[in-house]
Amino acid sequence: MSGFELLPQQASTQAPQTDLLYLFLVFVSAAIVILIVLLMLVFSIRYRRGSAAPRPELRMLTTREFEIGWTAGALFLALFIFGWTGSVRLSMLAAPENAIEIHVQGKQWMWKIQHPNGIREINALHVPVNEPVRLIMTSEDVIHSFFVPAFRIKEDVVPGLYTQTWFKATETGSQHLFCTQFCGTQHSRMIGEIVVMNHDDYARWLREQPQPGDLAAEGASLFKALGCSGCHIGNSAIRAPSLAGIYGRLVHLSDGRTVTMDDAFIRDCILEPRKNVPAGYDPKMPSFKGEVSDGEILRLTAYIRSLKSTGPSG
Amino acid sequence: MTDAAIGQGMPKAAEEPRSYLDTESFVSWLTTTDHKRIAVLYAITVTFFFLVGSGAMALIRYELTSPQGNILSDEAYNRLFTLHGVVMVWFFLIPSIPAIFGNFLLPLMIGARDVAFPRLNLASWYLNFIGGLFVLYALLAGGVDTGWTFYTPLSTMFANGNVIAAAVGIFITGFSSIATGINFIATVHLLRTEGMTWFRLPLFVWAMYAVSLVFILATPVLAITLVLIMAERLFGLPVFDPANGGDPLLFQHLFWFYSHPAVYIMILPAMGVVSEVITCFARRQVFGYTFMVFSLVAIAIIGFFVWGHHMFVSGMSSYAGVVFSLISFVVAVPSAIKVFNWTATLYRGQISFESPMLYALGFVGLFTVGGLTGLFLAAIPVDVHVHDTYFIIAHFHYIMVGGSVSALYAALHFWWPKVTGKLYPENWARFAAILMFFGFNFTFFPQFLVGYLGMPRRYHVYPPEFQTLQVMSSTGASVLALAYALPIVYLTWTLFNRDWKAPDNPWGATGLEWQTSSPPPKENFRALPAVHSAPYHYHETGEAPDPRAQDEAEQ
Amino acid sequence: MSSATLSQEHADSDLPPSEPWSNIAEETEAASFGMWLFLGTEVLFFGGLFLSYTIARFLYPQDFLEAARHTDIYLGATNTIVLLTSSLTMVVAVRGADLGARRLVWICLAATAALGALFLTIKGFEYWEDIREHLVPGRGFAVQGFGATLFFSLYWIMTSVHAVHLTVGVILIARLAWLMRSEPLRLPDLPVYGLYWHFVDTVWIFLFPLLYLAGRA
Amino acid sequence: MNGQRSQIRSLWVESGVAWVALIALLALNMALAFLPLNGLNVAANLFVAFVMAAISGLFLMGLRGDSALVRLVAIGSLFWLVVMFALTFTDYFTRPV
Repeated sequence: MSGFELLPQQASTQAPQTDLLYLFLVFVSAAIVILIVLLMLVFSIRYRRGSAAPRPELRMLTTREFEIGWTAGALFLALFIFGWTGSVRLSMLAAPENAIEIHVQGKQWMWKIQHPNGIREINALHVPVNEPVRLIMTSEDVIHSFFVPAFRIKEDVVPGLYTQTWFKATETGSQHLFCTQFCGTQHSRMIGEIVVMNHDDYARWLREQPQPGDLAAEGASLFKALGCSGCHIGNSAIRAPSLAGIYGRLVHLSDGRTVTMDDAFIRDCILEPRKNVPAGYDPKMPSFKGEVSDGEILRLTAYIRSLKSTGPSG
Repeated sequence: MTDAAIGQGMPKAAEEPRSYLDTESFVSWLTTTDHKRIAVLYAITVTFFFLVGSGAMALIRYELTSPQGNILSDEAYNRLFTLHGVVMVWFFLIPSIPAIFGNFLLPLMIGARDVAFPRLNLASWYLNFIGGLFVLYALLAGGVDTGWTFYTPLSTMFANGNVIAAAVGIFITGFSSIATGINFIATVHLLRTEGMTWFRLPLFVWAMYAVSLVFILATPVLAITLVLIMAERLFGLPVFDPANGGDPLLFQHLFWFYSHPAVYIMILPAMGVVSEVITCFARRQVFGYTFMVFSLVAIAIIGFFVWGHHMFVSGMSSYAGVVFSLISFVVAVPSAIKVFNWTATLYRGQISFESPMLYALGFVGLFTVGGLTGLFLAAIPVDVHVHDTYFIIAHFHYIMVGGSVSALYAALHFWWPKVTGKLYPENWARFAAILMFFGFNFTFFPQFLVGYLGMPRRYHVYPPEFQTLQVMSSTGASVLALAYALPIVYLTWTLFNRDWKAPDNPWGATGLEWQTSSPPPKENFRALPAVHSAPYHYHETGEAPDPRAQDEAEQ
Repeated sequence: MSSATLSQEHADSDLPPSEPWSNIAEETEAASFGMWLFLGTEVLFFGGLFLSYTIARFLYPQDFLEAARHTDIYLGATNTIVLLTSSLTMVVAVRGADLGARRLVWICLAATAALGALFLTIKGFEYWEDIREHLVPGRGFAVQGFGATLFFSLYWIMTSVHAVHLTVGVILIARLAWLMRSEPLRLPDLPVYGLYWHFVDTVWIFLFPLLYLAGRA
Repeated sequence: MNGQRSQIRSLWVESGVAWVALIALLALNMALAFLPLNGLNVAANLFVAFVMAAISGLFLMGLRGDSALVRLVAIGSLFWLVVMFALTFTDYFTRPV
């Protein structure tokens, strides 16, 4: 590749939208810079010291009119660009419903990727072309940032928080993945590649991966091993909320808040049960802080998500 | 009116007034409460830190000529850019114009004998110096590898370097900023000479006033944030640590509450300098004085409301992001007003092109580019792509280096005769100014391109397709280094040469600082001047330059 | 300054202002204004702490308040009374100077410094108790939950930052009390010390309900 | 000297009134903290603290008789504090839980 391309490859649905805004801003900026530089040049030459150009006095009123004029003009332009960019941002926020859900974990200095069927990758992510992919990301240590220039997406990967972004790749091929939040010694080596494949290749790739048993099944065995099933099954002696069919629903808490049962909330409940007590229950659950890893939380979450309203079996 | 004629208007006694530079002893310098001497002390330390920061930058640019990262180790590179950031932000840019030229000129421009609290002023220099020693110690004793932003939990739980010493140094130097801010505000409020009403203040004074507001309202938040970092790292008292339930984004809110306004600490003084220089060499009253004043104050105030645009991709709520985006677009308006007004000031002027003017015109161009690329960063979808890439690096260097450092050099050349009583070789100065403009663009424009192509900042190992632009940038940096070094050489040389004695008012400028001797006497004015007119009374209609000093009564 | 001439109270009006002021009234006004600016700075300095407190409380409402019950409300309340009383002696000292009552001024200043020292002593005793009860986040921390950790982190940081301010005040005011036995009464700095002291007390007025009264209902 | 003595007495009385008010408000605040106010305790406590701070500011620190400039400084710093809280909370209030 030569170094003289001005735009990176447009390989996602977000890319052309971002580039359109970018080019518009380049155009506006260039126009303003040229205007200013041209005016300065013309004034500098015409009104150089000792030149014969006439210099009658400026009227106060003219000054005022000019000031109000360009203040209003600048404000209008700024608000116009804000309106446009703001609406583009809001329209791109939510991932489509049918998106493939990929879990990303940042760790000094590598990217750990988990596919919904349990396949794991390190520093690489294989995705099919023309399908939306939602990334649910967290970090094990410091803040990282997931940046794919060709997709024009970037989102920090923050410890203790789930952040999200999504993309829909439009070109097959391999793209850079960079960590853009400085994360320590080997920050510049925390890179990877996104491999976008057509559907057949992707299916073949999936088949070729060792099948590790899917996340939800692993989560189910953890659910028993950690003793969660002792309380969270419908007929247990200790009264704890049943988790069947609860994922994605609204939960009422004893302090009056209502929250959606999602990945971040499940994580919170496991690590900090006393912060989020469901209405009508006692704060009896112990904290699993320090006992479960982020990876295990991922599997537990996958299990809870997989539960239909019939309730956990055995 | 010529220089000599202006000289007649002054109460000039037969005997030459003693200059503030006439030194009794070395100790008298270290215990001085004279604002002019303190300015010189600051000039020495700031220059020293500029050289330290530039040295780090030279190594960084050298390393980046090769994509394999094979010249410096990972650690060395990380420590160097942290050092470059910390030193350049807190020990060069922030004290540069306010503490050197603000200190020197503010009392002179408003017709006062000194700042309001001279001993506090000296204390501020010592605080800055001691803070600098801590940072240098941190550098020698292992270095710091967190970046100048000290993001948690990296800085508190993971980094190996000497974070505490650096944080202590910045904490201490923060109080020097606060002391300067308090001093300037009190001075402007209480010590204006007779007739110096608020709307007769030169714009440089207004800029110092605005920047002081930022000093006293933003710096304490940085101080407390550093205290929290130290508590977390040293005593294990977590506030931001996610492993203990803390929120690392809270750190970013607090940090940028200071550090975004800190950008305005760096640019507002530059705007003040450029307003003085352009009016003087265009022989023109500044276009739209009141709008210039209000836009300075508006930038200082609205600048506090926009910090969230550093956090669009941080995991902050996207709706908060939209709010911050809106305010960030609004803060562009007063900056635009200033650019238009500087340009319009040239209209119907009597423009000459001495070196300060060349630096100032360069400033307007570079600041315009820097300001406009700021719009890209306020536009969230574009910011998502360019955040933490070289685009950002290029943007803020256009503001801080193209803007502030150009203005610093403009100020240096403009007021050098007043500060030292010496002139300098004008053609060398013009050459340096032009070289700087081209060297700067050569260095930083390629970084816009490589940034949009996706090269992240703080990478020393990078994909080979970015090498061409990085090498261009490093080449430009060596030109730029030459352009920065040149004035330091010839200006220092004039100090030791008797032939370059400067007249009191070499540019025929109207400000009060030019109506006293060069260099000024210890007490600034033999008798305090009274002010009779607005600043920049250069010429109203005249075909020839016809300046009237501020302390000259109307005929 | 020659203290021989200035030891008489009537010489006050002759006190030379220091550069760049032309008279002592201006200098006094300026000193107060400068201190007010500094206090504005301090508002934002403590503001960062109050913001951190508010966010932590917002994130973990239950744990946070439960942890707050572990602080010693009796010692906290006693200390509040001690500080409010020191404010009283301070304001009498500052205004007493205008009345020319030298004995009153230096005795009240000494009392202010003594009350400040008493506060610090009580606070030190309270810290000692807190450590004995394992209320320091880290190994062996006695209270469960993220909110509790954050509460006690902030408790230690906020109270010790306040205590540092108070220590500075005690030292400066003790010195001032000593000087005031002979210095001119209309010292331009005197109201400045008063402003600082009242401000530090006012910070405590907010710390007390946030750290000691929270979660008691 | 008699005039001075009565002036000193009225100084103690004036300042003492402020002190008594502060102590009374402290007692009130402690009582409010233990009442079951349904989560409004913190609001009540902070309101009383603000009243106490106002007494301290107006009567002890002398804001009552100070110039407009000084009052502007006091109000300005509080305004910036409000800005810091308000804009930070635009994030926390709208974050997805």
